[in-house]
Amino acid sequence: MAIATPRVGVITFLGSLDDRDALRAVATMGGEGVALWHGDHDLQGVDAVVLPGGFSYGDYLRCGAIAGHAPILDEVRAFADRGGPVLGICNGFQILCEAGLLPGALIRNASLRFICRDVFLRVETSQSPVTADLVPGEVVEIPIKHGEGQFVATPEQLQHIEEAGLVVFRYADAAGSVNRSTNPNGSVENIAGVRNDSGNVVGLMPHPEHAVDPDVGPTGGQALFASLLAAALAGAGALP
Amino acid sequence: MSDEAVSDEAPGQPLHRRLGLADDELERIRQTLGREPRPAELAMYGAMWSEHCSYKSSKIHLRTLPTEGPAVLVGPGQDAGAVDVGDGMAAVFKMESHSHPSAIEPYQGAATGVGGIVRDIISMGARPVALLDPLIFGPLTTERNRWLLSGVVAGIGGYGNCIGVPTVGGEIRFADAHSANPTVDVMCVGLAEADALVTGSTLTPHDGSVMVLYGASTGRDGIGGVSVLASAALDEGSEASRPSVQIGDPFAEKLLIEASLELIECGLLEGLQDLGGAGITCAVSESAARAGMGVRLDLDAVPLREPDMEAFEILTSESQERMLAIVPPSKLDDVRAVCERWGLDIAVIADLVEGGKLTVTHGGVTVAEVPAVSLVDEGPEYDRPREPPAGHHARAAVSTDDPTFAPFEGDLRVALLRMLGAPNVASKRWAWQQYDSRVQGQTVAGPGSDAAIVRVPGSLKALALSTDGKGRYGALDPYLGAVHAVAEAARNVAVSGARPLAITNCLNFGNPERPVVMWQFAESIRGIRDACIVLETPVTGGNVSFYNESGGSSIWPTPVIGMLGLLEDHRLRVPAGFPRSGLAVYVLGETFGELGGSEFAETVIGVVAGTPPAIDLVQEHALHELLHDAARDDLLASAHDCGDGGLGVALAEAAIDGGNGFAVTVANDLPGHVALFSESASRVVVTVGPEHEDRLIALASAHGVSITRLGETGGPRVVFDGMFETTVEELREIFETAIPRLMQEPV
Amino acid sequence: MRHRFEVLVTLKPGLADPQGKAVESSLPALGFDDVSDVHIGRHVRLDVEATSEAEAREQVDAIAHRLLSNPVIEDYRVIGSSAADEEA
Amino acid sequence: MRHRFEVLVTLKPGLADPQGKAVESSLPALGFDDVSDVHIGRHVRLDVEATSEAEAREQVDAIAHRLLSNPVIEDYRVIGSSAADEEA
Ligand SMILES: Nc1ncnc2c1ncn2[C@@H]1O[C@H](COP(=O)(O)OP(=O)(O)O)[C@@H](O)[C@H]1O
Ligand SMILES: [Mg+2]
Repeated sequence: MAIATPRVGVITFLGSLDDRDALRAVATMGGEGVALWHGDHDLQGVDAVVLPGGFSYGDYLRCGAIAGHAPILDEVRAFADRGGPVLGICNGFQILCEAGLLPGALIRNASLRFICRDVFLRVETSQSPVTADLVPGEVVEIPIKHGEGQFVATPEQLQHIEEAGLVVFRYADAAGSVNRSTNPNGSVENIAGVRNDSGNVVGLMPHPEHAVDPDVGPTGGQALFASLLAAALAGAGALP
Repeated sequence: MSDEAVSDEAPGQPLHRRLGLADDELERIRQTLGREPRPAELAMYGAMWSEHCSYKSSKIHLRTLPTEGPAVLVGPGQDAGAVDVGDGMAAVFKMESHSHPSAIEPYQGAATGVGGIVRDIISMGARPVALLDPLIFGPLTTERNRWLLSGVVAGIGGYGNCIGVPTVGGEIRFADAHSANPTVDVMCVGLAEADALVTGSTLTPHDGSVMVLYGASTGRDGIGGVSVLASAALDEGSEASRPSVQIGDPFAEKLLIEASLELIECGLLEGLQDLGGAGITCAVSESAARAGMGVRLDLDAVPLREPDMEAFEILTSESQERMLAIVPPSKLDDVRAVCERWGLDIAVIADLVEGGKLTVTHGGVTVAEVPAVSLVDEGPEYDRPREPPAGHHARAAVSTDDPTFAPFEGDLRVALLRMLGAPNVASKRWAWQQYDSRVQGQTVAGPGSDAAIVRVPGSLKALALSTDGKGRYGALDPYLGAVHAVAEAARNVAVSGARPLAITNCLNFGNPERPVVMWQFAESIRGIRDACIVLETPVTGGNVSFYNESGGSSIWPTPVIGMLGLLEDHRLRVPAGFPRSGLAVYVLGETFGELGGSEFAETVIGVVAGTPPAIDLVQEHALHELLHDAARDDLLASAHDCGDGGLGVALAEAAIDGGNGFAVTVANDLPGHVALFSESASRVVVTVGPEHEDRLIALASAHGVSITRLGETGGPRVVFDGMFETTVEELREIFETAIPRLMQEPV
Repeated sequence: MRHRFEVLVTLKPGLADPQGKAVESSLPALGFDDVSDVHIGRHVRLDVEATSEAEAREQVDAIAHRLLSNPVIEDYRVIGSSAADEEA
Repeated sequence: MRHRFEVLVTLKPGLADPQGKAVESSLPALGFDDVSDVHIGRHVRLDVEATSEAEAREQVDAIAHRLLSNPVIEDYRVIGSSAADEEA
């Protein structure tokens, strides 16, 4: 029997920048990338959705704010409600927070500067479509490149995030230790990525799509995309 | 239009002078038109015949540059040059300065500089794939210079990061002479299918086709920017020119990139032009002149950001993020659909007509009627007087003030550490970490390497890119400064294993009306020419930035060279750092006693004096061939050129970069400090595995390049046998923290 | 009729405010020693065409709530054109 | 005594305002068709310890001019604590 190829949609918003990179990463890892358009009410039957990095609408008002109202977000919300795997990377993470699909918010880095460099992330849970193939405590190396990546949340949200185990990644060092010196942007509790309560929606500031091709960077994103493709194959988001 | 509306500077001057036109230039306009020019016409000529747009002082010199070579597809004269990189692909590249606006508002000045050069690349039909930003500031000891550096770097990042074009390289240098006038150049590189390049000759507009303006609306941005900002020194006028600061809109630029490339890909265009200096006037007249046609331009059709704009304002506004396309009427609806999808407004502002006349109407009244070519190609040209500075010839003979001959009693280890922590040499991570160097996913080597390596998508090939200027050398000898700039840029590309193909440039100078500046300019051109001929890297384009002076003192004459090279297989790229222990360390090339204009002289002795190193271009070329062949045969474990600070600094940088120490013996007849820090040209530090040493030596001798074994890599220690020792960690700490410390930031 | 409003968007108390902190800590070096509690937010000015001021204000309120502020981390308040004239 | 001020920093009229434009053009899709002239600036709140309100305001003015605004492209105005209470 032929093994099905999971179809992963990548949404292009006006101002998305890493959309092609995400499509390429999906293909590199053996999936089929499907380009989706912000103004459409159509996910083209994909098995997973990626909201890519970039500066949607210039991030002029607030990162992700305007894109959070895009027509396609209605479909993403319905897809997520059905349990379909959704991954927001960088600006995509910010959009998911703005749209209320993930808890918390992202504000300017504590340094007030854009930062582009490789970081180490400690995996905090395997209960997510991008970490299902990983073991908590494992460390992956992935680049960050953002000016507004400081994760914040209200005290109540934060308590819930920690108690319900919604943290997916924390900024760490190569050995997996998490402390102030490994925090690149001031994120509360070194949080680099979170999931929703049901676990199928994940957002992270680092860029796994820039960490699958060893010729141009680290390879810590491979396991994440492999997990996402596996989750896509499981078909949770399919219409009944 | 009242005279007052044009400019309130220099009241009492006739209008043409306030628009930057000389009396004989006005006479020339009268002759062309056979009548008195109207005010709007004067504004158009003033903008188009400005130094910035017409190159009137530089043209006769620029013409002497070599522009042809087997790889050149498009030479100077277009929005950007293009070279063949094989497999039907063309690399398009160009550099431009935005120094004057950056001195007034560093963030927006630098940001809009990025925007402008990116649109040049788009207008060639190429997708922008890389940015590089060579910068020169005054010393970081003053608050203003720190503010300028912070603002410029933030502006370049703020714009480049937001449009999804990686910033992969550049340089930052510091010199007193650039305090009042920082130098802010930006280079953009794009890729296109060679047969889809948009040039005057690939697309032909037809009678009846229309001109479509798309992107941002037109406001009073940079009105007179052309004549005021770029053609007059900053002292006068900088207060007055403030309201015309332009605010960049990178989001709009990103949409312009996508929409423009889609318009070209769908075959909807007969021409494409960016709007830069001289705004609509320049774009419309150049398109018309190029097509050999006339244009009827209706200013009432131009979408305005502010009400009540005068004709001359609309004509010369430099509002950012606008493009002009020539479209046959039958394709107009398709063009509109593409632009709308990308959220861009479009307006049909002109028709192409037979003949060569550019007719402009506003409010139903004809405000201008001039031959389009007269604006574009018939501007004045000057052979301005040139004169070497007093004492130049005396210095060219063996100079007694040459630091090479000054005795040095100091500690060599301390000298090395001071140079690694000197702002010119120290790591610029503080700056480039603020740039997205990864987006598009093709960056094999980004900032921090000798040349940036950017893959050509879908192939094993990669572009090798470097920008270099040699301010100190140029200040002492502009000819040698220019030769070294070309040679170093090519060497940076060659050490990566790539073959240098062609250059672009940005020529940063003072006031061309000063004979000394004009002499510096001519000498620099001569240097670029000589170097480009021997190194086989033709000039495909460039930009001239004059009037970088304040209070009568000019910046150092600084041609900045943007080199583009090709690496046939990116997997063969050679890194700069020592990758592991147990490698043999060699230096290629010979070391002479040459401390004139060196980093050692400036940082350790405290002088910028002497004669810059001599350079044998044939030897330099042989070195590049050797590096290419050695990389092709996979012999090299690392290669790093000797630049500022000579052999000592090159070894230290390679150790820091690779995280491996070394033990070497630097033995020759020279005094220790000269042996370590002489900046003799055409030298590279390489490492090879023991199994390849014989082959490398044979290859070097086949190429006629001298090769000397210095020692071996390994361990945390850095040992200069018989001189001193230190550790990689000590070097790294100083190299990496120097700039943050100077910026007074926590390290 | 056209009504002009200003919307002031401020960070909820207790949240990290890196910009405010940066400004605050740079003040002493400039000779301002007596300044505290600096917070940076957004100012939005907009015109609304509506038949009554009340109706216009309702729209502004909706816009401020849905788009101009992020209720997770920000509060906002609307100043009508009249209040906007109370300038120093 | 402690005085609270608010400073509103706005782009000089006539300059391009990409932020305002981006917000303005996103509003129709959200069902707000009657909004125009959207401009985005900064809002700064700060407390000053001074013996008199006049003295405090003088300081705020200096801070706004030197640090909070970029006089090349921005204007600012200061709202005293009293005006700040006039909230909707
Ligand atoms: N402004 C900048 N932007 C991007 N990269 C920079 C900048 N300044 C320096 N770099 C990077 O730092 C490295 C060292 O620069 P430099 O010392 O000028 O190199 P070299 O001496 O080899 O020409 C290079 O990789 C360069 O691209
Ligand atoms: Mg180099």
